[in-house]
Amino acid sequence: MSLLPYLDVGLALLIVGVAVWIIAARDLFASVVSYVAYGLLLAFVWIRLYAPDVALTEAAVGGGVTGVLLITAGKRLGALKSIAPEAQPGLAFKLLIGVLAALVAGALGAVIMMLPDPPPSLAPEAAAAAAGAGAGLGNPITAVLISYRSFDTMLEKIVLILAVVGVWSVGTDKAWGDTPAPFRRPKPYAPMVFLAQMLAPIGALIGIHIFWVGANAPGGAFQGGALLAAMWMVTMMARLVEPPRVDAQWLRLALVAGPAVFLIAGLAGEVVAGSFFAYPPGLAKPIILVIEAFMLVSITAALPMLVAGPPSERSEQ
Amino acid sequence: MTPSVLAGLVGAALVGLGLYGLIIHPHPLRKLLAFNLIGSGVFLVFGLVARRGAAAGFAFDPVPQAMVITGIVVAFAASAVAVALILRLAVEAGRVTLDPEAWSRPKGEDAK
Amino acid sequence: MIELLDLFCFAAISAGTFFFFAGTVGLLRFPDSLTRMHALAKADNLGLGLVALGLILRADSALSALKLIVIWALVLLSGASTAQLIGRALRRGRK
Amino acid sequence: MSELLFLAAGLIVLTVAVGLARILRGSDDVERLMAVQLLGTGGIAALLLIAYATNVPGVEDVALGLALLAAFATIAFINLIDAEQGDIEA
Repeated sequence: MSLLPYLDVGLALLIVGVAVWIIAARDLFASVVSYVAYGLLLAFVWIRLYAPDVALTEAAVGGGVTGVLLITAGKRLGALKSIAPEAQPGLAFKLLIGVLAALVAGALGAVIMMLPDPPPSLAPEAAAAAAGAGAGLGNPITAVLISYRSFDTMLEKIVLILAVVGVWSVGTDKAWGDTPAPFRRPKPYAPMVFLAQMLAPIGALIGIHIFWVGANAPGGAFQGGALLAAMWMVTMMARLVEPPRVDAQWLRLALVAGPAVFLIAGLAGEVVAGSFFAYPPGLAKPIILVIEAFMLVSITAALPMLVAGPPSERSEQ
Repeated sequence: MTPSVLAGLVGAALVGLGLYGLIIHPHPLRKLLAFNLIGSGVFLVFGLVARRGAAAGFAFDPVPQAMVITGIVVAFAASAVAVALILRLAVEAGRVTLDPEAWSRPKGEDAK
Repeated sequence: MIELLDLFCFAAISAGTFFFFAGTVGLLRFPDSLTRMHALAKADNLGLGLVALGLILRADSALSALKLIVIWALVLLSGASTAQLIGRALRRGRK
Repeated sequence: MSELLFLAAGLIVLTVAVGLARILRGSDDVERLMAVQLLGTGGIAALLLIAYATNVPGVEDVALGLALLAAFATIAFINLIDAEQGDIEA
């Protein structure tokens, strides 16, 4: 008689409960804060699914960085007190949508109960990729990301850049080239400066450690980059470093470095190893390491820019 | 019922909840939260598929898990763009709404 | 010897669980925000600390054990500093 | 022994969830943030307990990440409040 099933069911109920609260809460900010808690609970489920890599990504990106993004948005929107209470949909409409949503969830649930047996799996191919082209990578997920499905990973980095471009382009013309707004404080505040000074070096160390062990253990450029990005944001919030102007050359170079290096390596594979994104055997590990290092730089640069939002003009004083 | 099937069912429930919230809520940020719920529900179903596909000496199929990692980052990027749009919309319109008629009414003269 | 270590692990984890329990009771029973924050700090600092201490004995390697200590230290640092920040925000909010 | 770890993890998640429910129903934004911090700490503890009992490798790194980000939301929130109110005393 094990306690584990009860724990799993309890956890599942808790997650669904928090999700219901996100949807049902009257207050906008309560809903946003619950979402941060929800991201944390999801990390748990991923541990139970034997996916520590995903748990780490969920904790860092899903819970941490997204949480700050949403809290910033929620607080700023909540400050707009002029909002008239919007017309809520009527009860009949809500009921109808409820039935529709329940049907969709039920259908999905039925599909889940009827998944094919034996389950299809790409694991053998991924294992081959880890042993072949991604030589020397003990972590199969890193092997998949960087070798077996390398094209996906590169395009995903390009999506990040496109998102940064999208966010920046929402700003006003007058503010173009200036720094993003949310990290500006009037004055440094001692306890926050202390916290940032203690946290940032340790955090940078941990971020690089997680990036480095990613070859063989849970971790990698995504997770390490997200932690480094979080630490950069903390130092900016404490006014230890100034946020960069969005037209700064080094910032743009850092943003593009990851996908650019990835693309060059991919094209070089066509010439050297005979196919696009093939790595020459023997050199695979160092090449992958270089690509990952530049991706780390790009992720670290992109995430804070996405959270900070478009550039906005400094108020003239 | 194994823990992974349970996680998959939680994913299905989250998709349903998110869909409901996405349609019901007039507030764009609430819609964004609901949309993220749908996303994470789908990721959990991927997690179930990955766990079921355990083979070749792994406790899981690494391909769906790697796709979820990519997905989480892309979902974050999309959320960031959405938040930027919502904030700009709020600044321009002076109120937070997706109601197209709000634009034709002058500021301050909100719906009764 | 093994039993002695297990006993220590058991004791530390039980004590840690107790402090989480105490933190929540404080959260439910205390009258205002500042005292509730005080209750939470117990869960943060002692609860997690004792659980980490109990698990150190079961860690696979010295590096894992070190990481457990760093986790505790990080939470101590953040807990203490954010208590300061939150306390100030609460005090200002009431003016 | 692992049953004991599950029991401890379950109790921690339960108490933390009760605290979370209590605070989320309240009306103070700062207290809501405190609740998330409590969930963060309890979450790290329960995560470590469960992972040690089920032998998932590399979980210390997940907990490290969570511990590192424990204060992140709070810092951002306090920063926003300060930016709104201006630094009157500081």
